[in-house]
Amino acid sequence: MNKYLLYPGCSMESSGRAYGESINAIVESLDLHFEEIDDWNCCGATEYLGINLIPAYSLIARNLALAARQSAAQTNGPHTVVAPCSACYLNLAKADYYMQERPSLGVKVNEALEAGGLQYKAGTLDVRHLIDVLVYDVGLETIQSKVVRPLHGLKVVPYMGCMLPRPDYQHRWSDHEHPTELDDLLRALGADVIDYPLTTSCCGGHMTQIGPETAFELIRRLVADADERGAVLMATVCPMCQMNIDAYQNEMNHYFGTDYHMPILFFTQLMGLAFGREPDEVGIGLELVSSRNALAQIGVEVPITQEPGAPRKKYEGLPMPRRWTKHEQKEAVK
Amino acid sequence: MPRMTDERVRAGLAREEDLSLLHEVSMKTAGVSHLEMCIQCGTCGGSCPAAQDMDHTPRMLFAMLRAGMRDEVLRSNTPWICVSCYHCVVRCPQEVHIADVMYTLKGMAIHAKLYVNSTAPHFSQTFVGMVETFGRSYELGLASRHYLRHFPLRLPGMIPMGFGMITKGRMAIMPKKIKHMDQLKKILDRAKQLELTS
Amino acid sequence: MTTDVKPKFAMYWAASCGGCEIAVLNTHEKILDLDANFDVVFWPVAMDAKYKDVEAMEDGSILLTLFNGGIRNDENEHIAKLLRQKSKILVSFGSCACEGCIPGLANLSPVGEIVHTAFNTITTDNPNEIYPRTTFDVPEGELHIPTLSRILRPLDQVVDVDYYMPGCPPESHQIAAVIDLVIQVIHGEAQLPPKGTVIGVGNSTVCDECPRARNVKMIKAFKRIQDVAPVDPTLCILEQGVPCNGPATRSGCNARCPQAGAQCIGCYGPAEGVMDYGARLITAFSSVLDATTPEEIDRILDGIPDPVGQVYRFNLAGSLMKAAKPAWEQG
Amino acid sequence: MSDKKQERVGVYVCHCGSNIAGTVDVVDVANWAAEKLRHQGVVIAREYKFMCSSLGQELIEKDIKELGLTRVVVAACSPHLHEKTFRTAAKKAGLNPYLVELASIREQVSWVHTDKAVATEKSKAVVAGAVSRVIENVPLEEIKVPINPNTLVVGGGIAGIQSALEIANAGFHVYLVEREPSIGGHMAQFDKTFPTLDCSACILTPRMVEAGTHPNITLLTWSEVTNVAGYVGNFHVTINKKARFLKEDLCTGCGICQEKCPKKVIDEVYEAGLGYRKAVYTPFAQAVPNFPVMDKENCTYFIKGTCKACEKFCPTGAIDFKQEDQLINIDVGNIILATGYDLFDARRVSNYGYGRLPNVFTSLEFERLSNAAGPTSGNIVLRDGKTTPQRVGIIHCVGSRDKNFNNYCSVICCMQGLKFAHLVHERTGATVYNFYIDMRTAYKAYDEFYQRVLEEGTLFVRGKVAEVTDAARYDREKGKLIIQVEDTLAGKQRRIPVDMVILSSGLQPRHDAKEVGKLFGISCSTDGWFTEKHPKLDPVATMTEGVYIVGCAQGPKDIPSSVAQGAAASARVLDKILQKEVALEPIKATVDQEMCSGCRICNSMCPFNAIAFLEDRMVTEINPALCQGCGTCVAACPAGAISGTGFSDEQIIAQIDGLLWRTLEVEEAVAE
Amino acid sequence: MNNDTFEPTIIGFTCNWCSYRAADLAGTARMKYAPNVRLIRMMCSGRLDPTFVLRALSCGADGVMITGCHPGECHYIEQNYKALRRYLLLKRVLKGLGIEPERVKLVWASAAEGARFASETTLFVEEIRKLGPLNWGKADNGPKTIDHVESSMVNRLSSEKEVPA
Repeated sequence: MNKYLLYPGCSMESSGRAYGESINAIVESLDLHFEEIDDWNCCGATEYLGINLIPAYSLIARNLALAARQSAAQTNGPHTVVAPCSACYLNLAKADYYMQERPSLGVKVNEALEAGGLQYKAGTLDVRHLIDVLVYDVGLETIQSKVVRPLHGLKVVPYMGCMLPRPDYQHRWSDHEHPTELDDLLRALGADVIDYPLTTSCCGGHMTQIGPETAFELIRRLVADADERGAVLMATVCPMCQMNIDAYQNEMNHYFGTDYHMPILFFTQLMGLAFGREPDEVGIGLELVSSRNALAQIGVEVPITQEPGAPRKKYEGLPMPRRWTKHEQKEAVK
Repeated sequence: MPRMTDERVRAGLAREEDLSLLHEVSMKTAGVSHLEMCIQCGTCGGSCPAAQDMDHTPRMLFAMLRAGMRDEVLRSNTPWICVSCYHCVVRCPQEVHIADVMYTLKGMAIHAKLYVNSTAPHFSQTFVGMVETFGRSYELGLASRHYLRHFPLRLPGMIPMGFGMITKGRMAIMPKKIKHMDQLKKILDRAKQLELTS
Repeated sequence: MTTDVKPKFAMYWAASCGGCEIAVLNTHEKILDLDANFDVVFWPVAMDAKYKDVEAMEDGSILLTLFNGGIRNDENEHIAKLLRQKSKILVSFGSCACEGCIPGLANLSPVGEIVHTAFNTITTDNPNEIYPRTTFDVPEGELHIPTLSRILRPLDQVVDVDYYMPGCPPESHQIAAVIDLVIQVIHGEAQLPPKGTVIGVGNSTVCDECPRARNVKMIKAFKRIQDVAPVDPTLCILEQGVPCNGPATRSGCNARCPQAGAQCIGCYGPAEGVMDYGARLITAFSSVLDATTPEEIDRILDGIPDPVGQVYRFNLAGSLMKAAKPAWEQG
Repeated sequence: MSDKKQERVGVYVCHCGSNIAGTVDVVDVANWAAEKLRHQGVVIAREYKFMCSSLGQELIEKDIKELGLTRVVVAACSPHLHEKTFRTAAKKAGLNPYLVELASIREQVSWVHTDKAVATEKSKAVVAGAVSRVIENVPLEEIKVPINPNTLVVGGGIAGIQSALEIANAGFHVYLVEREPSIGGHMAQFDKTFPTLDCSACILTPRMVEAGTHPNITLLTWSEVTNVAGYVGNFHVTINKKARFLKEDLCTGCGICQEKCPKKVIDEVYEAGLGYRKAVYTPFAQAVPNFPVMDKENCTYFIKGTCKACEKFCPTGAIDFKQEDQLINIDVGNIILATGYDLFDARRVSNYGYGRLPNVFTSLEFERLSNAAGPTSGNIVLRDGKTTPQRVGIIHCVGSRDKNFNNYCSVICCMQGLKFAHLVHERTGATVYNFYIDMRTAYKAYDEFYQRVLEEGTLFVRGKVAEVTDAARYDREKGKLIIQVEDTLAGKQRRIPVDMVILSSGLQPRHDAKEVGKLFGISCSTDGWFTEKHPKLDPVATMTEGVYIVGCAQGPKDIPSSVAQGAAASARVLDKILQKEVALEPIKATVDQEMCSGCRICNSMCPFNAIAFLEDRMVTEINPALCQGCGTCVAACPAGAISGTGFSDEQIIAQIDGLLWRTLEVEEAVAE
Repeated sequence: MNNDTFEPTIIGFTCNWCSYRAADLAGTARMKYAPNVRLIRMMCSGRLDPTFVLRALSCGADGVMITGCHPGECHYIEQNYKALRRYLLLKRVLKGLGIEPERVKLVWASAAEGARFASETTLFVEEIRKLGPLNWGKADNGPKTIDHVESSMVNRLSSEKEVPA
């Protein structure tokens, strides 16, 4: 099944335009069919939930209801809603989950939907994030097979953000703290992926709007650690993260008197490039912190030759505990 | 009986008036909050990336809920600092739906008009207002309106960014509006009534 | 018993298909013994007779009555009571009389819907929606047709029954054996079994007579027999994933269906002393499921599209619940 | 049922002081029973203040004798409290004890309801149910089976060793089976033991030696139980003695083979992955028995077909590469399981970074690190093998008291954490932080130890550590491990840079506990620990007669408790052995082989292998001694050919009818 | 029938080792719960024969509560799984007979979960109260005339489509 319902989310046409464009650029080469939910509305981000419970969940549920209706209207229509935006993904998944965990909520929300001639039975649809679909449905092998311009030598930190791997109601991710899905995908593109302990730390979310100081500190931690580890580029899966780190980096520098220059791109943009698309086709240049220098490193098509390197000196220390196999890790997460 | 509460809440049997502040919050929270299960271990406060800016750690807030300190809790800036990163939620050994409790507290604070010294409630309301008019969020309007009102001085510092965003077409000048705004409105109005009667 | 005057024999069909009569005829020359030893006084399907003749008979004057068919209307009920009164030995004959059989499945629906289905569906073109009336005036006077009762009842829910002989229909060789027995009794060469005995059957269930290989069954999916290709001719059918009612069904038919390569559908009813046939099948089927999670179990159970039809095909009217809620609640 | 002769039933309603009478009109219940249930054969119905008192019992005995009662119903407390009492009373009066039924109107009525009318009504229903049920009861006799005096102890940790020694010293034979090459268990890996700090090896090895040399103990190490058949008093056990690839009778334990073996392997078991061993090895110096085993997976000879260094150098020619596993069959009367625990895998708490951050250690790793016989000869150093830590953080409750991992307290971690704090302080003088949720030191001399560690200046932070990271925010954090935690007493989030983190990991059931449980016919709790017969009053027995559980197999516990349980189980076993025979509850299932069609539906129903299919006669048979009486097969039989004593269909159906007043309707019918 | 005044009669099956002890614990702890459930003790939930449930429902019970040890916690190792399988098939049959499957509920309760036992019982009673009385087969079984049937049919049909006058 490579047919999915798409919930783009508001940012896709605005702040996250590069994301939207790059997604369009890669889908057909991966034989994915995204069918936009007709007349979808805003998921309420993190704001609406803070005002009223039922309205917030009704707002979200309207989208699910529309999606379910759209899927029911066609013979074996798609049952998976794909959200490229982490916040949207979380809100949709959360509504679907809580309406089941607490039936009385489900009843009320449906009463509200009724007023609009809609209804949604929680659990009817699968809510998944784009990268989940790419890694687990399309598969890394397929992705790798499409790579014509490997990102060899591109030192990138994978930044998952917080709302994607958590709370993870349906156990879709390898780990809550250090999920490896993005790492694996970037490696499949040939990139030089740096282990990034802050991969699921927060970018500040809406705090850039309501408490900038708090947000700036969070942004600083992320950018500083990435820089410390020698990254020239951050790759993200979330428009909010991209927006905060990209658009507010300059202000953050002002605030702390630092001078970081850490471009951040959507992983789909990197996929596009690796698949041989031209920068402008995948929205390169829309970022405020320019990625020109970073990308220059892969602009050339010569394969990077591995230096033989000095002979490994004998390790005298105590042995490390055995690393988990992917399987063991999956088991353990259950 | 904590488990009792969970099950009564799940079954919609419990009524608000016979619940303590703790259980009231529990009931107003999406899902089953497990709030009464908190063992005050501090995992949440320890995990929080923004804790240093909070006047109370989440854990302490829960203790205050138990103590019935309604006003102090609703005056706290903690829920407004929460960035909903869910670190606390996945780490909580008692499966307390911390982030959602924070949403509940925001809502309660706004209704009680108790939380004043931040721009956050206004931001939320501006945002909600926007969504209720257009059905979509609208960053430029939001950002500019919000900054004009709260950080007029910092707006200049923002201009290059805002300008950049616009010239790069990353902020629509005009908001998008959904087709069936009427339908959405009906749903939300009904939902608001339900909220009151809940 | 004296033999100079032949004892009287009667057979009657109520709500049934007539298959039981055919089964009796299927006893071939045995039917002659019947004739030789009995004076057949009442057998609507075989000979002409009037109810009033029976009413005129002396109570208990009929030695043996084989009553087949369930009680679906007031006529059935009337004749059942009448024959009880007139007979020494009343045998509940065949699945319909014993446990309701296929006609008993009508107990899933209210009478209204049954009539509607019968008189106004694809099978019957009835544009003006004319339904039969119980009373109808004609020049000759008022005509009556029997009145349907709310649910179909097996014979013993209406009158006291001496013996039961299940089967749809009872196997001819079993009927022959029973006839022999009664004849022996007449000649004082044998004793009648205790009242209430189920006669003409084995004392176990179909598996006992089934030659197929039996192992400890565990299955991952239920299938329809036509979807099992090819059906292993030697292996237990249930083990091949086909819901076979054999384990719970009274033996006596020599496992006819399984021998012929089809699953047992349970026409011989429950084994001795079993209170509810369906319950036995529920445990039988659930015992072979190779699954532990509710989801997995439900997935397998989806392979039984019509659970009631599966476990109560012949037994609904004779089961503990007797009928479905709509049938009870009508009117 | 109708033609059955009328039973003579006596009904006795207990006041239980005011416990029942306070909420239930007991007089009304008694009178009602006498009148409304007369048609069922109730000839007498009395109420009495305390039926369980000797006077109350005499009342029943008297009626049985004088009124010739054939059935007795006592409406009082839960059968779990006084069923035995009243059955014994009936027996004294010459009535089969199984013709007595208890109707619980205290736990199930008076204590849980408030409205007197409603409670009285419900009590009547409960009594009606019991009466119709008891009429269907049949006399039962206990089954007696002889006891084989030999005992099997599985697991050679301290608990198992204790059990074995107790029984052996009493003069009975014990088979002690151990999966590893040596007995000793986890205790052999420890350095010091809390709270006394005496050296683990010093107190353990004498016991190991005693067990190894005891004339009444057959030691089977490097062996595993593969099959268990039979039942209490008569278990038939099959044990797989894995090939050691050396002749035990020739080996002197000189150790030359390990010295010469060229193959170095990380020792995942004894050294907790922190040290090395050879491919042929005895896990540690004081191992019992002290002859080595060859680890086939890693032995160069078995991999490449060449080497045989050990064989060349062995002075007694004990090495035997052709040796094969051998199956040993033994008969025993009782079994004690002392299979111990696994350490919680700290890699699961990914926010603590174990396995990713080199200087995060588990408790077991630290035990080896601080052990003089360990890989660093007792030097507490970082993963690099040389640097001594300046600042050390010890995290409690790792994987315990956490719904994401194990939702129980592992009991020993607090004391273990304190022990570590002391050792670090003593050996390195480093600054030590202990991070705890609650400090649990509830046992003799434990809290004193806590005091001592406080005195030593260990810093305590009350808070469950949120994360351990190497992502520095400030310069002072660079190159360190940062422990991020809320100091819940200060109400502030803190980031504490340290050099070494020790995770006081919890205990969890053996990874194969479920299979082992199946093998021995006992069950596991949701957490996976073996389930005891009664959590308070019978902690070492199990639901399966003749199988006992001791030590951490039953739940997390410290050394003293494990030893105590080992001894307790032995006492229970000796009691059985000395009785020479054992009585089994007569609640059993039986097959009417006339009706059995041999469909074999029931064959998969019994986890105790009590059901056997007789191929020759194509029918199923149930072994009454193996049958535990759960009744699952009774309910499963499609032919209704299996019946269960004590809980027969007739009894239960009758009780349903009674509870639903059906028996009264019958009466009205009778009246008409 | 007014469902608020309706007091359901419920038969509860408990296993000797977990749920019955849970009930005892609820008693010992004096936890109050709805009095509508009358318990029957069996050795194990695996003993539950669907016949018992059908008997109860056909003899005046409005609901049946089946309780046993938590999966994996069964004192007979795994018998409660067998109960679960029967229960799931039984529910499907009941549904086919037009009986709300919710009238039969399976509840896991360990010996330590007195509170759970109490609350689950109260919950179940409320659920059954909502469903209303079952009183199976109580309605009279007298013959009904086809005229009556027909008129009722006509009404029914007329609501569906125009009947030619």
